[in-house]
Amino acid sequence: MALLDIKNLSLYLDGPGETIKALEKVTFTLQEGEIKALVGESGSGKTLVVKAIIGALPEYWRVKADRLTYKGQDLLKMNYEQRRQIMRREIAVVFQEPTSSLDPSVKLGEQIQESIPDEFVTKKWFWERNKQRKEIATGLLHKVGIREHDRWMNCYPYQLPADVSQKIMIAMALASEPRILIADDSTRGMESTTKTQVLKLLLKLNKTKNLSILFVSHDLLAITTIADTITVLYCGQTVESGKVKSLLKRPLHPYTKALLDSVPSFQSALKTKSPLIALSGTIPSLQHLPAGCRLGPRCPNARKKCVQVPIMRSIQGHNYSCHYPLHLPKADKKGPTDDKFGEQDPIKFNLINPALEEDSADD
Amino acid sequence: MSGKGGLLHERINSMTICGDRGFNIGNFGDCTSRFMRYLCRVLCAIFLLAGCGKQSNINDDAITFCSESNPTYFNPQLDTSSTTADASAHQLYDRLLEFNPTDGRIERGLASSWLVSNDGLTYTFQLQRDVAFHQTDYFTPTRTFNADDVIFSINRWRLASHPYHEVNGGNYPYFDSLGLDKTIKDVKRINGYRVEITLYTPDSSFLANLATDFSVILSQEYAQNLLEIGTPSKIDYYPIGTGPFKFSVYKQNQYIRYIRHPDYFLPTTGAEHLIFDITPKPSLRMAKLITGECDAIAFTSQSDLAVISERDDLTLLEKPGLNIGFWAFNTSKAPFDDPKVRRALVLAVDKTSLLEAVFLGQATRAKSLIPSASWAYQSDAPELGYNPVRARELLDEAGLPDSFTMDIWAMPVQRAYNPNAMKMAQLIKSYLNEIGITLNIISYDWNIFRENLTLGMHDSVLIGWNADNGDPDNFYRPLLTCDAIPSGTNRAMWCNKDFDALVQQALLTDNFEKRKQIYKQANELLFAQMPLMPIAHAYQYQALRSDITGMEINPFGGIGFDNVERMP
Amino acid sequence: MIKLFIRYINLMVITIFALVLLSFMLPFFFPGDLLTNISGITPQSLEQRQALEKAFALNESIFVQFQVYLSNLFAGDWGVSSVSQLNLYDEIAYAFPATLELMLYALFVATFVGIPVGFLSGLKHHNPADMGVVTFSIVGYSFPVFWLALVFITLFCLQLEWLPMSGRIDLLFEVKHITGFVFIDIILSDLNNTKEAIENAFRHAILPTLSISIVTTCLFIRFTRRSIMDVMQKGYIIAAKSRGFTQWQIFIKHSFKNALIPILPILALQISTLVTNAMIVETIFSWPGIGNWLIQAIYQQDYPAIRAGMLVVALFVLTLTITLEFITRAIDPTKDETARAAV
Amino acid sequence: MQRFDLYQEEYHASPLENVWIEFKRSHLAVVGLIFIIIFLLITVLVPIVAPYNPDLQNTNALLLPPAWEASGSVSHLLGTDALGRDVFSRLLYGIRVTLGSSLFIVFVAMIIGVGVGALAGLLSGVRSSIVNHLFDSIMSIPTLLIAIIVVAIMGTGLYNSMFAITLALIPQFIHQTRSFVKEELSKDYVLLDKLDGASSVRIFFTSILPGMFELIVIQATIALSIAILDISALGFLSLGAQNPTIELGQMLSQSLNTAYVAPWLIALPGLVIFMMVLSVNIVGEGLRSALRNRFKH
Repeated sequence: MALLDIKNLSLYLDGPGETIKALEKVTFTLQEGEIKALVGESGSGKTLVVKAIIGALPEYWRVKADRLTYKGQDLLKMNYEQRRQIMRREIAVVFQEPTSSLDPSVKLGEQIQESIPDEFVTKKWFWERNKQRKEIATGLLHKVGIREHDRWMNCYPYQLPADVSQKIMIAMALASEPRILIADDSTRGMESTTKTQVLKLLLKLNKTKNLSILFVSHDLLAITTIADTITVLYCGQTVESGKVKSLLKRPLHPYTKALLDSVPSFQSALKTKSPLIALSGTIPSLQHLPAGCRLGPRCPNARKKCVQVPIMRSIQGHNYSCHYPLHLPKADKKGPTDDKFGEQDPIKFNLINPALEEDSADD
Repeated sequence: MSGKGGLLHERINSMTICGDRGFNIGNFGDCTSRFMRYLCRVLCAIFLLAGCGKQSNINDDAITFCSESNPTYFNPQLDTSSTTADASAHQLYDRLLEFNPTDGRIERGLASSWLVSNDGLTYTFQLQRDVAFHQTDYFTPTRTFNADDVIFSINRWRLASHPYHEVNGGNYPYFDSLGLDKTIKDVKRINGYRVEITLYTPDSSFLANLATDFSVILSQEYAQNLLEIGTPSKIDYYPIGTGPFKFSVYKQNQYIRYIRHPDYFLPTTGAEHLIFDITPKPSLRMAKLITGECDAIAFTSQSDLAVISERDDLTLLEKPGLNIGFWAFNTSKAPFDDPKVRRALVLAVDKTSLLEAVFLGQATRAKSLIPSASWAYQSDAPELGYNPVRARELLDEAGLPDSFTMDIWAMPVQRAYNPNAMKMAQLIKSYLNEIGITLNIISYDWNIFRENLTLGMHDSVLIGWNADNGDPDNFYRPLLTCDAIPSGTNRAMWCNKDFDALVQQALLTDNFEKRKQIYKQANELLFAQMPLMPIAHAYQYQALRSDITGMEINPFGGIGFDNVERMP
Repeated sequence: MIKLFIRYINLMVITIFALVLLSFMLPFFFPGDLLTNISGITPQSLEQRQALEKAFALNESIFVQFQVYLSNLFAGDWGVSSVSQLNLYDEIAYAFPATLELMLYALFVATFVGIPVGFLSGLKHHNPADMGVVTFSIVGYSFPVFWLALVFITLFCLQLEWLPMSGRIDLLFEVKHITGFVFIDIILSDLNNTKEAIENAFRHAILPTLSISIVTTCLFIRFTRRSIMDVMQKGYIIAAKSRGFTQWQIFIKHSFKNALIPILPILALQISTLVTNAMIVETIFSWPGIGNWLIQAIYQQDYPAIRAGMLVVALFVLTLTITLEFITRAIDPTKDETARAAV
Repeated sequence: MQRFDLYQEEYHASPLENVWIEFKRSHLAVVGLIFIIIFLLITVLVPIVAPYNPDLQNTNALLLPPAWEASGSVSHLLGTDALGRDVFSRLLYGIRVTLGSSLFIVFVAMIIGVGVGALAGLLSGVRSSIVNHLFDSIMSIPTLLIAIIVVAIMGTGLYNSMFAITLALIPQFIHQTRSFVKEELSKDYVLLDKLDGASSVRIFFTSILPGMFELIVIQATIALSIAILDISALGFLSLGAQNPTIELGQMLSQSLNTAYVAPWLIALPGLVIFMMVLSVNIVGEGLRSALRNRFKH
């Protein structure tokens, strides 16, 4: 049964005079042992989703969701104490900037030992307990691949390089042996070498500990190497979600297509000097979100109908919410599109990626 | 957390909150968090506990008197200011003769009896026996009071050659102003308890001068000890006398402590401890009287008199004062040496408004120096009215420039004869403005004020004089004779030969009528020259708490606490 | 750590030297006769004047005079007050502890009321109690201290007659001056009624402490509240919350220390305003402190006293402020030590 | 603010406008601002506004209680003092002296403080550190002490006390400006100017000074409230303004003599000082929070 089940999660901000819908009907589920990726450009509200799950939203946000459950318990209905217990043992979070998530005035060793729940420390006398805590902490550090643990243990956060602090964050998250690890863009701004180390570490943890990971990022390369399923967010709306392979092979939503095309390494057969593909326009700011499908103004094949919010439909677990999805078999397209303006060929997406063309053929 | 809080809550309500003022704890209930509420309760509990009950004096046989400034010495011979007199004259010392506070007659003091020769030149005094000096931690007397002490005390200020004459400055303002050292020919010791004083010329006010606060009797043995140790100046800072109280400790600007002299030769009902709490500001003294921190205060301000008479826990003693408040012009400085200018200044100021604003009507209008309480009072003395136009004319005649500036010195301390010199100065300033004279008001700390006055740095000064004996000579000689200028009591720096002659002549006869005639001529001379503008003879007041008895106003000077005690 | 210590020591030495130099130069600026301003004794005769001039090396060069001044300073011979001819060293030794005592009470109240209330209102910054605290703190620190003292006197001393209004203790108790701190002196000078004496001294101390501590407490509240609210938004607090620590754990382990460190230097600066307020309030409650003494000295134009008093108070305030700064820099791990020792 | 224009042009308020929007949000601050404007108007227009000449002594109306008391008269709105002078006009003149001198002090201290602070900030090296240490240590000398020294040297008087308080306020400006300039110098946009060959003076005036505007305004409001308190405190101790000048602190100390007969004479000057300082603090507080969260939107 789904570990984390989120349906129609919406976040309202009552600004002066009008309420802004930061998130609109976000739906996804996280299964046991699964690595799910949450993709979206920065400002698409993915950090807000994470904050909604762990309950760290500032007061002025209003959360409304049909279902926001963790192992069947509805997170919204829980009081503060129960939610804290879950956060303590079941869910762990690794935030974006590692350095700002560590307390500058406390030594690292203490912070790690502090995050070890008391249940793990079994010894009777307090000095023994301290020694045991130290051992567990060093074990954690070794697990995340930090060799000279003594050196890092008694230095202060401002003396740490970025990757070491990121690893330490992960170690602290793992201290309570959680069921879910939420990594909020933890590889942002890292060189590729350290990034691959972190990703390999996450993959290893997932495999060995059956730890389900919610990996939030806008770095497609990292996602394709590690994630099982993927959900694409745009301005707070779930645009498309499904298995990574099927999405890569045949993106249905124009935005996912544009996202995939924007990564040159996916375009293995790029001719020299050919223009790189990028979606025109920018992400609208929170106050001026377009009505209906929020990609509207920027979408190459937007129509009048796109003004209404498209409903989420799915084909064998690959769901999308767009009135005019890309190269679907004709029948599906005609059915839902009782387009009064008569038949219109779907605009061939002129920059189809030939490499993907062949794969779809043998699907 | 709330358990403990709740418990404390009940305990506060059940606790009998002192006095009937119920204190509603309820309104503190709105602090929301438990910890906040607990904090509020603890805070108000501390505050309430501390606020318990009115000020209760633990040490009951102690009297606290709020005096107005620091005494310069503990020996009135050296200083005429009433602060020094209050702090020492009647507390620490005794005099050969005493004044009866009610009718002013001369009574016996340390001298049990005295004899005046018919030619008025020789006075013989029979002294009291077994009068003990103070026994303190800095001196233990071996013998009781005898003639040597009298001779020592008088010769100290009389003979310049006396070893103790130059000690602590060597000027004795009161005696110098009266020229007593010139009138006394010799002081002889007849036997252990008899002294004979011979004068050059008869002086009808000599006995009265011996009874004033300034002629105190010091201990010759103590002086001898100090001379041997080599610290003679300690005699005026660590005093030894025969008075009802012994000196204990003095902290400048803060307090003076006295302890009762156990074997004082007169029966007294005074308290065991006497404390002078030095509080310069009159409003602060008044506040301390109300809260009971002081049992009696010095020089209440005029505006508070009404408040005191309303309150039942305070009483107010009142007596017509033997004093004179005046505005003296420095006649040694131009243009104030010209009588026309002085008369113009007097004409320019409306005396009635000064009386109302500063004395609030509690003073009699002064025509000349002598107050109505004295037998030499001249009711029909001439007086200048308020006539600014005439004043301006006089100024133009005297050739004074249109925009003329002068200064007026206002006493910083309060006195019966002028409760608020600063306020009076401001009133005079507005009057002089009308006739084109700008006046700037200058004031210093009291001791520095008097030092600079004796140096004659002032143009004009608002000050006054408290009589020390009932004799009118005590007004004329110290205030306006030439001898009084170096001693600093003649504030007008006015030296007029025929005025001195008149005053001297008045001393020769002790027939009241003849002296009154002579003083009448003196008044006319003063009116013509106008060296100072007499303003008012103020009533003397003494404010004290109702449970204090045995205190009375002594019109002739310092306050005495020998019979003052607290009713249980 | 040692580097920081050395840096602060030389800062302390420079400031002390500057102060001593300033206090040495003052008599030259004071009006009136130089000799009296320095020694306090007005020479009566000519040979006394020569003796004094030789003693203070007035006719030699400035450096020699400064040297003489320094040796006198350390020997404790600070000259004599030109008005009361009393030795200045004893006078200051008598007066200074009283001001220190008043300041300590106010600092005690400010720290143990101001900081906790600041934290509480910062943590719960959206409910009415916080609004109440904010308005109280703004109103609190805009009170002129002398007027507040007068209002307290009229209210508590004159109308309600709950509290006495002047001095440190009722003069009826003969408390010998030993350390200068009234409570210790009461215990040391064995009175027969020690309990009443202590209760009386406590009642005497309430109003002056209240008058000056309100301003400082409100400043403390404002700083701590602002600081704790900034800290609560920080990343590591949200991370700690996400690790499921209780409110209290987070506060004790993380937010308390991080909130206090940035404001300690500012609190240290409040000491100089505290001293100013203490000196003003002393004159109203006639508290026998150095403020009262200095202001009497000004009225009596007693220049040697002003010079000595100024030196003592300035030295005390400076050393205290610099040591507090040093302590905050030493325990503050967030910045590395090589950063300049900016006071 | 929802703007329904077709082109969805993004409306970005200028920083100053943003500060005003944020400042207006707290009504308390606006009320404080109104009070300050009233006080400033009083300071400027007092000769016209005051009903009587403050030194006019009318001896037949001594210690008249204020109008709302039973025996008070409307002619003297707030009654008369011990010398029969109208208290209301004296208060207005008192405001003029206290507020006027405080504003002048803050202005002078700001000019000197910012100048020296900038200088100290710009030139680095041992010299500037010694200078900074000395000035910082002077900052922690209590203002009353500096005032006593100045009064001892130059005598009492309003101008001497103003000089003393300016001396006490300058180090605060110096410290703030120096640390701000030091901070800005390490920033990149200053580096760019340097690379473009701009001299440090030009850098200061073109890039750092505009940025320092808010800091100076906040420091000025703090300094103003301190100045008002200190001027009236010195007046109260009669070390500052002497008799002919009318100053609120000095009026308070004079009213002590008639404390029991006329308690309102004590309350009024103190209340006016309190109102002035309170409104300055409220505006200062409002400004600080406005400047802090103007970037929220």
